Amino acid sequence: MRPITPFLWTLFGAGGTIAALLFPVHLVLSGLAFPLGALEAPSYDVLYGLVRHPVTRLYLLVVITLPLFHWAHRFRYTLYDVLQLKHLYRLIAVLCYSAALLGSAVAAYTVWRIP
Amino acid sequence: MALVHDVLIIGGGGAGLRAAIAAAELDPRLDIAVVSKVYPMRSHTVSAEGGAAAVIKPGDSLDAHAYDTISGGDWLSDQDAVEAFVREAPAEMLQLEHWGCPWSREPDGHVAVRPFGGMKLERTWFAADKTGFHMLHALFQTTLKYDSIRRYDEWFVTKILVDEGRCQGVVAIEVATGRIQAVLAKAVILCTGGCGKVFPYTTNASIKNGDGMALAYRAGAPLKDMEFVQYHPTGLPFTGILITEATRSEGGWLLNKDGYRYLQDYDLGKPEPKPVFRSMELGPRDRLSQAFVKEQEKGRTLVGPYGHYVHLDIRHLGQKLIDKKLPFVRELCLKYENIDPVKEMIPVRPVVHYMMGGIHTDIHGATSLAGLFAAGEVACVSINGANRLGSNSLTELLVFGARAGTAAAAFASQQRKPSPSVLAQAQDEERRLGERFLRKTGGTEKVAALRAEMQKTMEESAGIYRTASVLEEAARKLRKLQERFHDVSLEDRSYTFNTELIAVLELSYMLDVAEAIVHSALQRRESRGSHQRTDYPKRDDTQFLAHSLATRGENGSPRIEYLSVTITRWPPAQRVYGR
Amino acid sequence: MSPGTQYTPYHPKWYRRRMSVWWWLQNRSYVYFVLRELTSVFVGLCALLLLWHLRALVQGPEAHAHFLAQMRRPFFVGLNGVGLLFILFHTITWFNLTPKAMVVRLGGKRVPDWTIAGLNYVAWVLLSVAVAVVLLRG
Amino acid sequence: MPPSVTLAVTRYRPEQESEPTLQTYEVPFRKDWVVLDALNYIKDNLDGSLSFRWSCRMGVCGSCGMMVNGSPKLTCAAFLSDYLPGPIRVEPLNYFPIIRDLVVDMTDFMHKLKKVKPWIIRAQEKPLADGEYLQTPDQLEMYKQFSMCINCMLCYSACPVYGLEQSFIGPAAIALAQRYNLDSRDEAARERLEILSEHDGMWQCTFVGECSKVCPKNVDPAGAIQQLKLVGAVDWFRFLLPWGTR
Ligand SMILES: Cc1cc2nc3c(=O)[nH]c(=O)nc-3n(C[C@H](O)[C@H](O)[C@H](O)COP(=O)(O)OP(=O)(O)OC[C@H]3O[C@@H](n4cnc5c(N)ncnc54)[C@H](O)[C@@H]3O)c2cc1C
Ligand code: SF4
Ligand code: F3S
Ligand code: FES
Repeated sequence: MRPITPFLWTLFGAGGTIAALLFPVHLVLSGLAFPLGALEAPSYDVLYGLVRHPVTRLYLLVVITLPLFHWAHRFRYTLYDVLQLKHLYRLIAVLCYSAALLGSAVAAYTVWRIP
Repeated sequence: MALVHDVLIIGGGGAGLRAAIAAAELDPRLDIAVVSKVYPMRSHTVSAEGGAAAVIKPGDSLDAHAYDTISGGDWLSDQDAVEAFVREAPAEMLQLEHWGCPWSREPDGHVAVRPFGGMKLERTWFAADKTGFHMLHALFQTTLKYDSIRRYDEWFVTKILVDEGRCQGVVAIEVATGRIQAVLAKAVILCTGGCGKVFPYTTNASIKNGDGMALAYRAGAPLKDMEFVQYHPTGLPFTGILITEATRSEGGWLLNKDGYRYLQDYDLGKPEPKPVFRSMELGPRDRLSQAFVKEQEKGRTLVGPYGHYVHLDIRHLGQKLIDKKLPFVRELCLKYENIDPVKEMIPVRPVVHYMMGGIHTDIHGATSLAGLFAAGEVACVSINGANRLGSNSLTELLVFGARAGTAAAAFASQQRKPSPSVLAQAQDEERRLGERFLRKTGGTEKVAALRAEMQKTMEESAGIYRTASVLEEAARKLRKLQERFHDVSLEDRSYTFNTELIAVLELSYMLDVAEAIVHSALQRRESRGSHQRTDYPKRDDTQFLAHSLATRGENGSPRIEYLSVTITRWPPAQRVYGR
Repeated sequence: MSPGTQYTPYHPKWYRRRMSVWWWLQNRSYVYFVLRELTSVFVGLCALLLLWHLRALVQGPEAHAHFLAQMRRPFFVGLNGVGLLFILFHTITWFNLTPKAMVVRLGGKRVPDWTIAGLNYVAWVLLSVAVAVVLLRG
Repeated sequence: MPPSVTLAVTRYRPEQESEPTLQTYEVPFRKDWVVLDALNYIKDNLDGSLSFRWSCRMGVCGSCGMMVNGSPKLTCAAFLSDYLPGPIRVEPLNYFPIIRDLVVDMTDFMHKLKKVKPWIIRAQEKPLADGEYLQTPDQLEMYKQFSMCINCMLCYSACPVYGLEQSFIGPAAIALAQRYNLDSRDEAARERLEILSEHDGMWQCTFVGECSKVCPKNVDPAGAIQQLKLVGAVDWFRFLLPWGTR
């Protein structure tokens, strides 16, 4: 069987790049500026209209799933190194990537179900 | 229990590794071993900077390389050896290229060459200014692919085993554990490098203690031309760190305290702004070092905390060239001298650099003891004569390393297994080491103190200029030191990585080698190449166109004999530079 | 004892130091490394935040209003604030390290690290402006 | 300038002690002395039984690596004056087993080095008579940096991943593999990629990056490893291509 590590590393890399490029602006706007009223938030209808667009759907899917895999990969190694849990490496790997898979499934389902 | 191999190589420097590969390639069935007191890549070949000479460019010729070598050696070189050397050099260098050595290149992809001191043409191959480093690592990494080469890293050889007039192996200490072990072999090649550490100021590493020379000498093989000690004109004053000759071949100037290119006063040519072959700063090392002493006598050198020095100026070469071709020089100056050669002049003085002499061998690396071979700086074939030209030594490691490897392998194929009777000698050696050092009671002399006295004696007597009275005094002092050595006592009695034990054994080797140097120098009543006698300032071909051979006498002091020089096509003439 | 070293009568005992569980506090660089690795937690949280936001949008105006209200609670404001610091830390370290892995050659010469890192920053600014414009303008 | 400086040096004599201790020595301070000079002063004048390795004293043989105040350094290139007022802590390299005092066991690395096949491998050797393999200065530049490794082991003793998992093949060995991969004369990059992709290979590295920071020769093993990962990742997707081999 081919080891899957290079594939997981690719997801990690892609997710890291997307997070680096796009998360700051999303977090500033949706997480801080809009809720706190620093900037005027777009209305529900505007946003809803936006997410219905196919390009936006694809965008959202990518921007949510890949960073989850970025997390899974990096966090897994952090647990090995910092907490010295190398002996549990199978368990940790299964837990981390399952969590990322679950999140991705929910995201895919949600995007799929947008009317 | 003994370890047994076919070919045993002592030393993992350039010569040793090249020999190992040559033996392995000659016959893959041979069982080859390399014993080295340091990991092979720590060997001193690693620090060679400038380059390695071999004819490759159109316009150059083997004869020209031979002539430069022979005249550079003041006609003491054996010309048959030199001819073999220059002939085989290009293929050896190419071989190293095929093994991955990162030689510097021309824009079209061919190997680049640079000029070097005493050479008439550009023929020095280089890998920036870390030639030795790249050669050694390329060789070492290449040896890894031969499964027939077994290594004993950090094993220190203390004795050569001789039985029935034939060398049958060695006794060595596994440094990490203190285990003393016989390693038997059908043929042994000594590649243990030089002995610069008999002098206080040297470019040589701490591991260059003449081990192999003393081992062979004690086993009855004579040492040849030991009086010829090369001073390199440009070492850093305190550390002796070498500033490569390449600085001068790229166009650096030597300046005295008045900023004057003083070499023009010593029959080395006229100062030109650009470097000229075999002239001024590109003269041979012996002449440049001698000029320094004269300059010092005239009071025209500078004085610092570590004695007299002059300036090496490369500022006019510009940062770009320095960073491209001499990056290591800049790094060394910045790191160890806290000066930037792009903006400042480098303080330099002559320091002991290389031993032209060594174990007497024939053109195949065979010593006078059957089954014992030698190659590299430890050996004297002799191609270097009375003065080695820069960049000939690295090439010599390859050419004569390969020759010795092949010869030893051929010899081994025809021998029976080493006789187990030598194992008794190995047990004696183990007992000797225990009684004399590890379990010794009493004794008051310290290793460091004896070593310092020996080095001082050597600098005062066997330096750039020598004279009978001082050499005689030095011979007496060294005898005295040999006696005091019996009274040496160690603070470290441990078996595990006992570096004091190693140091004391190295000191005993150095004392033997120092005696050989002083006695050979005393007997040679002429001036030739690096051997300058103020009481005999002329070269004397009628008496001394001959190699000196030092054999260990009954009482331990050397006995000196002479052997004629082989002349083929270049009859002795005057050495002319700068004209 | 490492392979290749035989046991001998002189029984040397190679001493092996154990690595402390707190090794990452031993020097500044290690702390920096661990903080860098922990940014992944906030990357994950931020992805979940987007997912939550999306689901709220899909579920209708009330759910969306509820989401916005949640975000105004001090807990989430604090979390998002800390998160932003970590995400920025991630962005900067990520961009600065990219050139190490990506060696780009043009005409045989290696493109200098700062150029590659610089291009990352330019892309970052452009994409951020684009996202902001789309969101603010509708 | 102080007249003297204190060194706290690790001592470990396995025949007598069960674990290492620190011993302090007072040595004269000289402006141009490096830590190695101070150790030699101790060995020659104060305590002949102190053990450590050194050789070239010019930063190229790679034998004098030790921890100086907790960081891996070549002691022949670490000036006393940079650590004033002291005391200066000198310890054996981290993560390696200690043989004695400041001497560590590095046989492990020697095995790893051999494993990555650091020599030129070609399907077809060119006869010597046909001259050199042509290699332009630009092609030389591709791998030059990775060929500067002096095997000093500072990078290993800076890498916590190696500290935690000694089977990790480690920074210098991977950098040397990459040195041959990038050499235009070599044809075995695939073979080495396979070796490095094994369980203890390059994927263990979490890009701590300390290896490159402490490297005295600017080899940048961290860069080599990440570049190899990229190659490995791209290689993984080759099956998607119609002409992919697997
Ligand atoms: C600073 C410097 C720069 C130089 N630059 C140049 C240059 O540019 N061009 C040039 O041509 N030449 C140059 N030289 C000269 C050249 O480098 C040396 O002559 C050459 O490298 C010697 O190589 P070797 O193989 O004979 O010995 P070394 O490389 O010294 O190796 C000796 C080996 O023997 C082993 N050994 C020694 N004693 C024992 C023992 N008792 N037991 C077991 N093993 C032992 C050591 O471990 C080591 O592996 C330079 C020399 C110096 C010092
Ligand atoms: S990569 Fe650098 S630190 Fe590591 S062994 Fe090589 S030279 Fe030393
Ligand atoms: S420090 Fe270690 S984890 Fe990787 S980048 Fe260097 S090898
Ligand atoms: S002594 Fe050689 S690197 Fe320090």
